[in-house]
Amino acid sequence: MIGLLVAAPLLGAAVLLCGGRHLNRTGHWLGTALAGVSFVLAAVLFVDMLGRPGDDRALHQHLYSWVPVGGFQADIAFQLDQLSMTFVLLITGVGTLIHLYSVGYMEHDNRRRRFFGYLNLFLAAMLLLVLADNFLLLYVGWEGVGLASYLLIGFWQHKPSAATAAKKAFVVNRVGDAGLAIAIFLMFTTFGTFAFGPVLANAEEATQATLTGIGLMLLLAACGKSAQVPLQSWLGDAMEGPTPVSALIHAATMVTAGVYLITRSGAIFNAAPDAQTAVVVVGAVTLLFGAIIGCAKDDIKKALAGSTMSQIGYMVLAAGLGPIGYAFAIMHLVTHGFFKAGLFLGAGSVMHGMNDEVDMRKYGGLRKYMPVTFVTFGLGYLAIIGFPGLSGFFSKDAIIEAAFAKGGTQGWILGAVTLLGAAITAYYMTRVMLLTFFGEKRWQPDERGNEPHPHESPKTMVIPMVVLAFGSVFAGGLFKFNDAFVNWLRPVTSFEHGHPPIGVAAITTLTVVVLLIGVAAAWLQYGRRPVPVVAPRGSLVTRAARRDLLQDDFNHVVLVRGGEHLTRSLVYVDNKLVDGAVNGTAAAFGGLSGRMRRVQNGFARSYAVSMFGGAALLVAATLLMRAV
Amino acid sequence: MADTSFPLLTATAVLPALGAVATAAVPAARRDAAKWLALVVSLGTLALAAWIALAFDPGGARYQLTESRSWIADFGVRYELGVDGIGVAMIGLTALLIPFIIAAGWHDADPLEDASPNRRWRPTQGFFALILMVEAMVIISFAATDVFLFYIFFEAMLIPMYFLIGGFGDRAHSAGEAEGAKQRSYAAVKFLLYNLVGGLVMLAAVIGLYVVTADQLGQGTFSMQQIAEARAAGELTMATNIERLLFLGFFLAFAIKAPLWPLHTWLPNAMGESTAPVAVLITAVVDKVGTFAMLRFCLGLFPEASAWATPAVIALALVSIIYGALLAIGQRDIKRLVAYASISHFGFIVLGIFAMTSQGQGGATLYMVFHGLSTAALMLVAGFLISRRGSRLISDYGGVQKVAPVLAGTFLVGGLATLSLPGLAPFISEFLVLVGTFSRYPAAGIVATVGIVLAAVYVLLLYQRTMTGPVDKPEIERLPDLRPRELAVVAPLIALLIFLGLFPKPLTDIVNPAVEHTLSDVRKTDPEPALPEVEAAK
Amino acid sequence: MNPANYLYLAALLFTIGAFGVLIRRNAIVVFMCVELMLNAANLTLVAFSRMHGNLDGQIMAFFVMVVAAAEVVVGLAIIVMLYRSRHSASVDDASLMKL
Amino acid sequence: MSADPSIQAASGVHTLWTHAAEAPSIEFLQLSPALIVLGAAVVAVLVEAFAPRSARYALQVGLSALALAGALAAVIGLAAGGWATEKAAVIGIGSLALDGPALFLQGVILAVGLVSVGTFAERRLEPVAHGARVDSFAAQPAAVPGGPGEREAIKAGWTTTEIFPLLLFAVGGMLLFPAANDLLTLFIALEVFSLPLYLLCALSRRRRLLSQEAAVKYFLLGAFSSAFLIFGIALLYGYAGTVSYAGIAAVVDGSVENPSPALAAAMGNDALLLVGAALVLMGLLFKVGAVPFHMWTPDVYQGAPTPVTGFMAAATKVAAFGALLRLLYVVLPGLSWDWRPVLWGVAILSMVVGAIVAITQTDVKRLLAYSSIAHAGFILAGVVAVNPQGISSVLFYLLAYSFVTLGAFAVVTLVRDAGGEATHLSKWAGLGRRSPLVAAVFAIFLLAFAGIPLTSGFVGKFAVFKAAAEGGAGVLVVVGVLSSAVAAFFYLRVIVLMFFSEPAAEGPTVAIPSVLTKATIGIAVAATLLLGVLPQYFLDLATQAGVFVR
Repeated sequence: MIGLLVAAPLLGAAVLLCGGRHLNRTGHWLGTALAGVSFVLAAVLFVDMLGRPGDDRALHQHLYSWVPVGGFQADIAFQLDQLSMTFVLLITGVGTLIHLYSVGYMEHDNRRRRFFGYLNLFLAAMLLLVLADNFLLLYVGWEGVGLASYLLIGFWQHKPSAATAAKKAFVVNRVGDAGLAIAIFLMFTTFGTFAFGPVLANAEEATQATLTGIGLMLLLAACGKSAQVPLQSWLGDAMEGPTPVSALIHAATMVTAGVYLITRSGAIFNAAPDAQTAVVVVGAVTLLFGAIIGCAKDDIKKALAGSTMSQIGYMVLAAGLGPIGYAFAIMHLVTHGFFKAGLFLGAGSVMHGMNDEVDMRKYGGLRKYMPVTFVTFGLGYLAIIGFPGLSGFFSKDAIIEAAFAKGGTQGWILGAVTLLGAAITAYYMTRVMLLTFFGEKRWQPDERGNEPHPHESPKTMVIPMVVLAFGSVFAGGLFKFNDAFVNWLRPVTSFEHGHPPIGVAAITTLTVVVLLIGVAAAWLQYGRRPVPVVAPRGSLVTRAARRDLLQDDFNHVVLVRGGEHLTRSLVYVDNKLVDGAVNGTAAAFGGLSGRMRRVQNGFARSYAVSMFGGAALLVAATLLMRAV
Repeated sequence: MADTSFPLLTATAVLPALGAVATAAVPAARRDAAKWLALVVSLGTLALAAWIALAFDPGGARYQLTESRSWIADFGVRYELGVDGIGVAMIGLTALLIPFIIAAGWHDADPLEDASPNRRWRPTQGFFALILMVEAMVIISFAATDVFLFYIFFEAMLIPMYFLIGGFGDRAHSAGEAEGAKQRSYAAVKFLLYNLVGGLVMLAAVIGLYVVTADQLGQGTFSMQQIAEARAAGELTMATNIERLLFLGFFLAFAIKAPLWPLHTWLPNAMGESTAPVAVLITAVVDKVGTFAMLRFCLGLFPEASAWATPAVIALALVSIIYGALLAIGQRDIKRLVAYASISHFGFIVLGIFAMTSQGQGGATLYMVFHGLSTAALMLVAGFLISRRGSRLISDYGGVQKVAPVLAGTFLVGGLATLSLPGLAPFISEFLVLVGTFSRYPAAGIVATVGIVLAAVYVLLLYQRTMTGPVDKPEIERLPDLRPRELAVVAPLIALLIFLGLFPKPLTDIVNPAVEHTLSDVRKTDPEPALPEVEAAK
Repeated sequence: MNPANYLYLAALLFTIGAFGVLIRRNAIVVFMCVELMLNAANLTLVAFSRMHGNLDGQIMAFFVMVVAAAEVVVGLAIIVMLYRSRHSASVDDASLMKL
Repeated sequence: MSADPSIQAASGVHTLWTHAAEAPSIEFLQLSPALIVLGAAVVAVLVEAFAPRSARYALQVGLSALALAGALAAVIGLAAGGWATEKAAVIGIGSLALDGPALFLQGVILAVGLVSVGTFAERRLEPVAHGARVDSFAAQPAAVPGGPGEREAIKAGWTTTEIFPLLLFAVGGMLLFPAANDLLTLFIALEVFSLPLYLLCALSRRRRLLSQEAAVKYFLLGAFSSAFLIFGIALLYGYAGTVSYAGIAAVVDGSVENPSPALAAAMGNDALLLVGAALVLMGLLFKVGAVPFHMWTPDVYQGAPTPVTGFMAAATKVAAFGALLRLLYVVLPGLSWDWRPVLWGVAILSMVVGAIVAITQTDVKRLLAYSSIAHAGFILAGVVAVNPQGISSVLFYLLAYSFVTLGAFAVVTLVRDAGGEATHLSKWAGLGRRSPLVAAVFAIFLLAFAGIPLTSGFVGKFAVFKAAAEGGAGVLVVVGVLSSAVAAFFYLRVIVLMFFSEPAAEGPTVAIPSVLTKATIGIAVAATLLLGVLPQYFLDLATQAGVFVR
């Protein structure tokens, strides 16, 4: 049953990728259908799970022994508990919607079949990731989604930028994967196994150092996958991929895998405070980092990418808070899944109508041309800035409270950071909103003279946007309603109430205030006066932010250039030194030979001399031997 | 179970040998007959190898299907064959890959259209006969349990390989036909001399081994069993220094064959200049004899010395992993890139062997098999690509994916296998090697893990530069996609990579007992986990 | 009797012969120097034969003479042939083959 | 020192004298091999003298072949009759040994000689001159090269059938050389086989100047070395008072009972022994072509007619090493502490110099000459092992090596251009593409020289190195393998040239030989592979044969 969840999309991928051209017409529907199938399955399982009391809701399925070598016993086995269930629903649900959306979005791409194949592959891998019952199988899904993301980012391979972005994403992720691998090594050498059950159950028994080590390595993995500082650089470029991909993989699901990993290994982090602190720091830094970038980008998708980064920063931070945060992290993850996916789909719809123009400075006043997109996007916008009553409000507010509840100076700092983040979020999202839908039209005919004719997108694209909009409006309230979500997750993530130093009400009001400030600031800058089509030079900070706060340039200079120099010099060394030594020896023998053969000068008498000398030597040697 | 009445191993080696003779004897005009004959023979060999795998009982004796005849009594040399799980795996790999190599090289040795005298030298018959000859010799050396017998074929296989490398290069050489010929013969000579030097040093060690056994057991012997028994019975005890010298003698030869840094420089030349199928033959089959021999002979004959040398060997292996990967990143030539990648992978294999854990050595054995498959897939597709464009330079490609999607796709899968993506077979072996290494030498394990990141870099760089981007070269626009024959070569390899990636158990079941034996040879056991009771609880 | 003096003489002759071979160019002379060396050997043989009081040495000396004669036949034949084709009997002229 | 010599004469009157007094019995049966060959040689001379020119070729070839075959049969018969092992004895008035090594090597020499008759008699390689098929020997050796006399002779289609008696004499001497059991016989045998070789070297049909030069060099240096040899013999005689191996051996290890005062006095003086031994060694090392007595080898090998070179390279080494072995193992074992280090040095020098200098050679025959020097070094490694394995391994090596050499030079005779044999390596470029079979055969021989497994060369090399290692000469083994690695390089160079390089525009052609040369090459290939794959029988043979009679 659980296996089928993974099998369905996997089958789809196999058929679509190996199947020939004759699938071109029907392929996309097949893919969508199979995604739907796994969603239905998930729903059935969910209902079935609700039927059982909280503590024995987890399902286990052992398929077969995978790699048995000595003490190393890796199995293909699944575990479906509340945490996995949450993800499964999110993945299959949003996934199905985005499949549907892509049917329209990719209509004019002659490689649509393959696109759906990749999407199905991604679903399979992502489901495997969240359903695995041991870290090795999780690792498989982990790299599987990496592969899918690589294929989809680089889907338009004829664009060098896309190809480069794809490679960058995979390599950066590989760094994280290496972390996960090392974490698994440590688990194996410590516990002799890497299955969730025994490892998490016995986490406390391991030494502090080991746990910290494992924790940090897991964090590294999470940073890679969830685009957290310092491994965040790939996410911005990843926007080269088709927009549905950005929505599904780089907003709703894959990038949140890091949060899943940390939450899943909560037992380890709980026992390793140092590692936890590291998690919190990473989260805090990233949520500001992403937010700042989000403010500076004129590319609508890049702006949303920055916001994704920052929102995941919230989740990671929450997950770093321990039992008081896990549930909220996941909750925010789900709500974010809805509204961020919605926002991306909206952006996609806008681009669809604007000849794939991404520069917001060339939009403006679009609310008249694409009303549905405007509304859905707007709801998503309200949700993400945490407008009271919408889902983002509940989840983010909870996280801010938990941050304060961390207690001590740490608590205050974290609280302040989260609040500041909320303000900036409000600012840049408002900016996006204003630039895109308000003001007067700023687009001109492009160099080829064809002027974009903004229009509403086809049904297949609109429906998903609407559905997601509903999600972004109501999900939060639903979850918050007498702590339904927290209680649902409690058996897995063990929840305890945090006690913020100042009243909950106070925090809520604070949140609303900062949010209003952010909106106001944005309106002052972009709402009142016309927006220049060409970006002004901007302050130093702005320019830095536009360049991802120079972090990319750092990578470029230090890693890329440095690496090139290293490899080039190594190639030189290999040819000249290592190989040169070999050829040199050969040459040396040749020269020696050339010199030695001169003795053979053709004169019989000199031969006689050598014989005579030889005889003398022989005699001398023999006598000498006797002498000594 | 193991039917010893019929000399199965001998038959498996003799069949291709006879096939080689027959193929060579096919008259010049009947070129295709020779090809088909060779293919059929290789398939027959594969069938025999399958029979071996079936006849082999994982739970049975260490060496099975044994044969033993007196050969050169004066040197105490016996014709002794026998396989353990590792041997079965390696013979299986060899017998499996040869048909693909033959099919992939179907047209590599066809005479060129214009029969000008200097081009006349492409005897198809010879090409396939040599391949079969190599197969026969490789199989014998995998099955030999007599050191001298092994040595003979270990050395002898250099000759056919030498002719394969030097005699049959790519049709259109980037640097022109004449220059190409020069480079080829340089590569061939380098290959042969390099390996011959190693082999000769090993010869000295082999003689030394004889002398040691002779003056301790009265009669010199090369039989693994006899030596093992004598050791067990305490009749044979090597002086520490002697054992170390002999170990070094053997190890040098295997390290050159494997090849291990800094003895690797022959491989890029050899693989770069030879045709893709031959390159596969080198790296996927012949070089495996080196690593296999480390596992069987270095560890089996000189356990103490192996333990003594382990730190140095592991250091070399690590250097190979990182160094090979970095150089692969820096290559401009597709085949040389794959060659350096192989150097990196051989580093992993050696690392696993000398980690002296069941995961490490089991992983190393699987690695030998899986690396064979993955490199075959990648290199053969690369060969198809090169044969289309007539250039090995990466810079001559770009955007292939647009005109030849299937080719690009298979190439990508081969690449992903090379960077050992989970779900594909190589991942399992690489992870096992890493775990096995880490559990005994954590630092080494971590350093080696860097290798998997670098692997991603060189594979994806290669794919990006050749397959993606705009099609801006006229030659590329006319590039045809994979032909049925080529697809028939690649598809099964990919299928195998996926299947073994998901279900390697049949292989591990065969290999594990053999690895346990090897570990007991060196008197090592896996390190216990820090919290053994968890293990127990599980 | 004490053969020392004869030995000294023989050694002297031998050395003279040897050096003759090394320094003289004319093939005939070189060859005669070789003969001189042989005769030095003969002298030694005879002296020792006398010392040991058995005849082996002397008999051998006869053999050596015979052999020397045979060598002369072969040698002169070769040298004459060389002289005919080169109009010189210098050993150094015959140095086409070298290295 | 007593004053009266007559007394000593009475007591000390010695072998030759006394034997001569009572007419000695000659063991004709046991001597038959040598007798047959030498007898045939005499008959052959008579044929030269009286048979009509037209009939000589047939007669000579038949006679030589018959004689050598008969002698070979006799050797085999003797060996089968147990003369190699339990019936081994000293025969011919103590001047010859009839034992395993002697018979084994005689067998090899006869086989080589028999095969060489084929190459000597080959008449299909040279272009037909004035309607007469001719062999590769000078039409009229006495005539001036290119002079009228030569032209006359060529016109008349004369051929030098004297080569066959010369060959027979040489073989006869070589048969005696390894069997010689006293220094006198050693010296005589040496000269008996050297003198004909000097002449044979001078008889080339093409490039006669080189041929003559080779002869002169070989002759002068050979005479020079035999002068040293005989002087050494004289000193040894002075030391031991006898020339018989057994006698000298007895004196050396001081096991002679009540020595005469003179002998006692001489025995006191080791210098005689040591210098004498050294000089005798030098004489033999010259014949095997060991460094530093090797310098004649390249020139002579290059200049001599190729069939002669092949015969010489193979048979001379066999004979000389046989004599060397007997001398060291029978006469001077008591002295081994003195000569082993020396021979170590010589062996190492030979291996290294031979291998290294060969790298840059450009002429096939010179290349093979240098390789033969290196091989002399390898064999010496087996010689210095001073153990039974040493003997048997050397015997086997000689067997293997001689056939490879014969075959290699036989192939060289086939590759020809307008100027005769095309021995310059550049001419061999691309031979493998023109005539793959010939190239492949030559490649097999080269691989055997290089000691690649599954060829006789490998087994031989392994045998000698193994013996050396067991004899405690590990260093030699290491130097040996390293220098054979260097050696491998130049053998490979030739293979590369033949197979992987473009053929020269006006390259040489491969002449189609008669059955004679074909047989030679065929036998050589067969021997090379047989000894490489199934050497056990011959190793047993060598082991059984590896005992010297004393």
